[in-house]
Amino acid sequence: MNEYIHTLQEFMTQTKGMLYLLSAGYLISFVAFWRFLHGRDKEDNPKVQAKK
Amino acid sequence: MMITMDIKGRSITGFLGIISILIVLCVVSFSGCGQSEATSLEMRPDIIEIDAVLSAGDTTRPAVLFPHDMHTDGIAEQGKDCSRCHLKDTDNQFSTKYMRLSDDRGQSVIDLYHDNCITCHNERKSANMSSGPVVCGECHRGEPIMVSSRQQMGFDYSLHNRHETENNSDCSLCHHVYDEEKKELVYIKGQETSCRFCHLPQAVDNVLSMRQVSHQYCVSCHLGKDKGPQNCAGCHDKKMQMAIKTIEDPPRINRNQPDFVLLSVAAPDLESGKLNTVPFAHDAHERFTNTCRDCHHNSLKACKDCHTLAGNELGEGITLRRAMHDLSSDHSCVGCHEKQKSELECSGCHSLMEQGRLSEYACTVCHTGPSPADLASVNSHYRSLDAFRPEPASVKMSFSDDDIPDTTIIGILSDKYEPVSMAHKKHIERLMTNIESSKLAGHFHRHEDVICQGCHHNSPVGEKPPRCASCHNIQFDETHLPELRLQGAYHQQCFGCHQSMKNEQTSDCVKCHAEKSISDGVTSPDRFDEGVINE
Amino acid sequence: MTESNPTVERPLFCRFNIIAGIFITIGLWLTYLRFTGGLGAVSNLDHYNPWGFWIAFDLLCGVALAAGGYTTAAAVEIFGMKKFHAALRPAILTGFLGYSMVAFALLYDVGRPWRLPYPFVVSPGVTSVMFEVGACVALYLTVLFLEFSPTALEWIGAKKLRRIAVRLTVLLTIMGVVLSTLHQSSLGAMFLLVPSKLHPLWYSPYIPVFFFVSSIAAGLSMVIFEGTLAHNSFKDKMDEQHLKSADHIALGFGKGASFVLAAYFAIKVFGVALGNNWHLLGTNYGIWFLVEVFGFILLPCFLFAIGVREQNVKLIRWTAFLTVLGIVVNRLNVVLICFNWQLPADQRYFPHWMEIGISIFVITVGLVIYRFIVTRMPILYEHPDYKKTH
Amino acid sequence: MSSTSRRNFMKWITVAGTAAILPKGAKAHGQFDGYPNSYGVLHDTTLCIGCRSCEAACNEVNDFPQPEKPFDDKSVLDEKRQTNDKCYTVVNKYEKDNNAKSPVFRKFQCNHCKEPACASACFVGAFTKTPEGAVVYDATVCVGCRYCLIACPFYVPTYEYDEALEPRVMKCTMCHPRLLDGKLPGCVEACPQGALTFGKREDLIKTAHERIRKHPDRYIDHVYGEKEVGGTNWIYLSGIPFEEIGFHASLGTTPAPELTSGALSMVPIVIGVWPALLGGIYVMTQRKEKIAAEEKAEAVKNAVDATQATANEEMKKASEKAKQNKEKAVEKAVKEALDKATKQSGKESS
Repeated sequence: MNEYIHTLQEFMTQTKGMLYLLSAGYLISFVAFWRFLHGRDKEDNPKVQAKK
Repeated sequence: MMITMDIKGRSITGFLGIISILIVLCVVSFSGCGQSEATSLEMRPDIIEIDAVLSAGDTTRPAVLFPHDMHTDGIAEQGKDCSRCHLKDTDNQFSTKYMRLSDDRGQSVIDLYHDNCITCHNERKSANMSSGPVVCGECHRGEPIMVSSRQQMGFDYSLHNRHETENNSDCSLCHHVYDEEKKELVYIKGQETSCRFCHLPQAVDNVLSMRQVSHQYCVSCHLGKDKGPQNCAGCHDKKMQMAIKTIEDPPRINRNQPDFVLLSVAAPDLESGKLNTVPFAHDAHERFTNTCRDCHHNSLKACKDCHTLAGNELGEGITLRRAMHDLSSDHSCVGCHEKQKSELECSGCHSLMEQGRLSEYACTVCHTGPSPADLASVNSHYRSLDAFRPEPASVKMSFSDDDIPDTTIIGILSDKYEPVSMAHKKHIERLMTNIESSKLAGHFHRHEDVICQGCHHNSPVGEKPPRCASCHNIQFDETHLPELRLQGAYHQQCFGCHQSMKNEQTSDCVKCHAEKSISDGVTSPDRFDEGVINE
Repeated sequence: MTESNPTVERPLFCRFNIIAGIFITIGLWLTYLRFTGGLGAVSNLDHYNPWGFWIAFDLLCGVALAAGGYTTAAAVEIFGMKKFHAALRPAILTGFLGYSMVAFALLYDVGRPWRLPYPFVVSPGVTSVMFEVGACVALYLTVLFLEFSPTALEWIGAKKLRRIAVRLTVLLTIMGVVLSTLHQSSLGAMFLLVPSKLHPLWYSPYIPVFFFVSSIAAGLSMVIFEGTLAHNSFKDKMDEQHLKSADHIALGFGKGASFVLAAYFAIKVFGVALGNNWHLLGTNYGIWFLVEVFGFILLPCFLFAIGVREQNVKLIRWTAFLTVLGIVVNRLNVVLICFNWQLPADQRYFPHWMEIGISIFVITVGLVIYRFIVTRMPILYEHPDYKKTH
Repeated sequence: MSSTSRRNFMKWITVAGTAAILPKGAKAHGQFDGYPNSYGVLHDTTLCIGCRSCEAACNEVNDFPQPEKPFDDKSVLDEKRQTNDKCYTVVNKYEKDNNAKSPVFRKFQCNHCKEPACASACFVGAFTKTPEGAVVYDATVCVGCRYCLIACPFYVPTYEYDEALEPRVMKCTMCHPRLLDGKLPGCVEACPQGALTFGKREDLIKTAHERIRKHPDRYIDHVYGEKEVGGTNWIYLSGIPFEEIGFHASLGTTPAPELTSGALSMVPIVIGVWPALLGGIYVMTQRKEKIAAEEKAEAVKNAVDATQATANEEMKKASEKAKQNKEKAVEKAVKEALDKATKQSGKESS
C-alpha cells in the first residue's frame, strides 16, 4: 500500500479520515451498548420500580 | 497552610492593590524592551590584555585591557621613560613584564598591579592631568570599550635590507646560535635564520617567546638609536605598516642560497622516486615572495629534508607530494600558484572555472627535470644547472591572427533586445597581454589555443569551437534539463568575467545590447503567449 | 414569580437597554462596513497577522469562558454533587449563549461565512487541527442546545418533549465533556504548527493540556463570576433554594478552581522545563510570562484557597474575576502578544477600534438574550409544575 | 466520607485523564520522501543582479495589474518589499557595508514545501501538493479562515483583505498550468542571469552541492531548503549567511504535518476512553447514591422499628400496669361492695 502514499500529508489525510469515521461510529454504538447493558437493571427501570 | 493570614477583614481596596501591582509589572516588563545602543568600540593597535594573573585561576573579574601607547605618551609628558614601569634584566635589556622580572603568579602580582596603577592614576588626577580609571569596574570591564586592531609585524626583504644597510650589514647584531657547551649565544656566519624558527609563540624553558624577544631586542634597539617605531602603533597599526618606506625590488639577501635548484626527493628515496625532478628558479621566486618564511615555514633547510615521500614525524606526516601540491596551504607551490589565479588579470577566466582542480597537463609543465635516479650524475656533470632553466613560452595559436573573427554577433536569443556584437579580437588581445605580462601565466598557458578555453570551455580546442547553443539549450526540454540554459550561460560568462576583473557590475541591459526599437507599431510578441521563443 | 421577594419591574428604557441599544446600532453599522468593505476596511489584519482580536478574544476567550457548561454539568450529573444543582441551569445557559456568541463572531472573521459547513460537507481537510475544532464546536453547540431545551420546553409547556429531553441529560453531559475536552485542547493544538512564530515560553508540546486544564479553571470561575452578576441584577428571579445554595456553590467551585489552578501552575512550570527555556525568563517576554504565571495563576489559586479556608465568599467572587482575567490574558498572549514576537515592531498587530466595536456588539447581543431568557424561563427558579421531578 | 474528599478524588481523575493526553511523538518522520520526480527551482543568490525581470514575467503570466512603479525602476529595491495579493514574487536587496559580495539580491516567493504547512493546516484541503512539485490552491472550497497564513513559516500566502465577498488566498503556484503543458515557470524563463534553474529536485540538489564543491569560497556550504521544514522544492544557494538575506535560519527540519500529528493522534483516544470513563463514574455515583439511599431507607426503617419496639413495650407495660390497677380497683370495688353489703346486712339485721 505504501507505494501509493508519497507524502506525510497524504498518509495523515487517510489515517485521520479513517479515525474520524471510526470514532463517530464508536460514539453512536457506545450509546446503544450503554442502553443494552443497563436495559434490565431493576432500579433504573421506572416500570420495574413502579410494579414492585 | 503556609501562612494563615487573617484576611477576613480584607477590604476590596486590598484586593485591588494586588491587581494594580500586576498592572505595574506588565508595564515594567514591556517598557523594559532594552534598546541596547551600539557602543562604538575604539579600535587601538596597542591593547595588551593584562591577564598575567589569569593562570592563577582565582579570577573573579574580567581581564583588563591596557592601552600601552596612551600610557607611554602620558609618561613621556612627565619626562619619564620605560624604566618607569619596566625593570632591566641581567643583560641590561628591559623585561617585557610589568615592574617585575620573574613570572610569579597569585596575589603578589595582583597587589603589584593594583598599588602601582591606582596610585599613579590618583597622582595624575590630583595633579589634574588626564588620568585613567581608579574604580574596579572601570578597568575590569565586562563590556569592553576598546578592541585590539593589532596587526602581525614581521620583516620582509625590503625592511630586512633597510636594517642591513642601516647597520652596514653586521648580521651578528640580530642573528645568533645557541652554543650548547658554552651555554651562550654565539654568532656563526652562514647560519643566520629567521628568529621565529627558534623563538616560538610561547616561551619554551629558557628560549624566550617571539613576543618577548622581538620587543626586548627590536624596541630597545630602536629606543637606543632613537630611530624607527618606538611605540606599539608604529609596528602593529595597519596604517603605520603601510607607511613604512619600502624599497622597490630590494637586493637579494646574500645568505649563500642557491639560484637554481632541481627539486627532488631526499637521498634515501632516490631509487623509489619515479617522477622527474622539478627545475626551480629559486632566485626568480624570491621576487614573488615577501619573506623566506613564505616557503621555508620551519627552517631554511630544503623541503625534502622534512617532507619525505611517505612522510615522517619530522614533517608531521605531511608527504612531499602534499607539501608541494596542497591547495589550501600558502607554503606549497601549487597552493601559491592557485592564489595567483584570483589576481585581477587572471580571475576573468579562472573565477568561473572550478577551483582547485589539478589538470593532468599541468604536471608536465613543472616536472621537466632529469629523473631522480640519475640526479647524482647530473650534479657532478654540469657546472651549473642553468641548462635546465625553462624559458617562458609565448602563447601559441594553431591558426593565424586573421582567422580570429573580429566581432561576433550573438543574436540567437534576440527578442526584446538587439543582438549583441562582441569585440571578440579585442577580448583576446586583452587576455594575451595579461598572460604575456606574467611569467607564471606564460609557463602554464603554453599549449595551443589555451586562451580560447576561457569561454569555449568543456569542448575540443581548435579553430572552430562549437556554438554555445549546442550545449546550453534554449527550449525547456523535460527529458534533459541542463544545468544552465543559453541565456543564463551568456550572462553568467560575460557578467562573471567582467565582475571579477573589476569592471563595473551593471544590471541595466542597455549597456550591452540596445532595446529593440518597435517602430512599426507592432508590439514585440508577448513573451508568454504560445510559441513565444523565436528560433 | 416567587412571593418571597418583590418583583422588580424592568422598564423598556432602563439604563441597561439604552447602552445595549447604542452598542447594537454601532455594531450593525460596523457589520454593514465589514460585509461591504471586506476585512481590510474594519480591521488591522494584514499579511503577517491574519488573526486578530476576534480570533483571540471572541473565539479563544469565548470558548474558554463558556467552559462553565461542561464543568458544572459534569460535576452535578456525572460526579453526583447534587448540592450544586442550583448552578446547573445558569451554567448551561452561559455555555449555550457563550458558544452561540463564538459562532456568531466567527461569521465576521471568516472570509466566506456561508462556506463554514464546507469542511464537513464538501471537502474535509482532516489533517488540520482546525477541522477537529470546527467539528467539536459544532457538535457541542447542538449538545448544549439539547441540554438547554428542558428549560425552554418547560417555559413553553411541552411536557412530553421535556420528559424525553430530561432522560437524555446524562448522555448529553458525557458527550459534552468529551467534545469539550477535544476542542478546548485542540484550540491550543492549533498553535503547535507554528514553533517559529510563538514565543518559546508559550510554545510547548503541552499546549493542548494547558488549554484544557485552564478551561476547567475558567469554567469554574466563570460560574462563580456569572453567579455574582446574576445576584446583583436578577436577585428577584431566584427561588429560595437558589439563594440558599449560592454561597455554597461559590465555596465549592472555589475549592475546585483552586485545585485545578494548582495543577495548571505545575504543568506550566513543567512546560518551561521541557523546553529548557529557563534562560528566557530573564528577557522582557520572560518577565511577562512570570507575571502571567505567578500573577494570574498562582495568585488566584492561593486566594481561592484562602477564601475557602476562611469561608470568605466575597474574596472567592473577586478571585473568580481575577482567574477569568488570567485566562483572557493567556489566550491573548498565545494569539496576539507573544505571536510573531520575533518580527520588528512595525510588522506587529494592534486591534482596530472597529474590531473591538464588533466584539462588544456580539457580547451585547448575547447579554440581551441572556436577560430575555433569565427573566422568562425557569433558570434561576424551578417551574411550579415541575417542582421536584428532576 | 465527607463530600470534599470524594470531590478531590474526582479532580484527580480529571488531572490523571489529562495527563494521558500528553502527545506522543509521531512515528512517521523520514518515511516519506515525496513524489519521486517532482520539479523545483534552484535560486543562486550570488548570480542574481536584481534586474527584476522575474517580477515582470510573473506579473505578466498571472496578468496582475501593472504596479505604479515600472519593473525596470531599481529605486524600489532600496526598501524591503513583501508579496501581496497582486504580486507573487519580489526581489529584495541586502546591503552589507564592508563585504565584497554585497549587495546581494534575493527573490522571495512560495518555497513549495515537500510537506506544506498550509496544506496540513487547511481544514477544507484547499492546498494540495501536486506530483509536479507545485503547491496549488483551490479557491472553490476556501472558507477564508486564514489558518494557512498563520501556518506558513515563511509568511508566503497573502489574503485579499479588501475583497468583501469573494476573498482568496494568493500565492505563487510555480506556474503549475504552464508546467502541465511543458513550459518553464515564467520567472525562470525570464531570468537572464540563470540565477533560477528549473529541474527535478534531486538533480537541483546535486547541482547545488556541485557548485559549492567547485567554488568553495563563493558559497556558504549549505543548500537552504534541502532539509528545512522537511525539505522544499525551491532551494537556495548563498554567498553570505542565510540570516543576512532574510531567511529564518532556525526553522528546524520537522515537516509541518508532524508537528500536530501527535496532538491529533490523541483525539480518538479521548473519544474512545472518555465515555467509558465518565459512564463508569456516573454508574459509580448512581450506585453510591442508591446505596446511600438504601442505607438511609434502612436507617429510617431501623429507627422506626426501634421506636416501634420501645413503644410496644411501653404499651405492654402500661397495659399490664393498667390491668393490675384495674384488678386492684376491681378488688377494691368488690371489697367495698362486700363491706357495704355486710354493713347493709348488718343494718338490716339490727
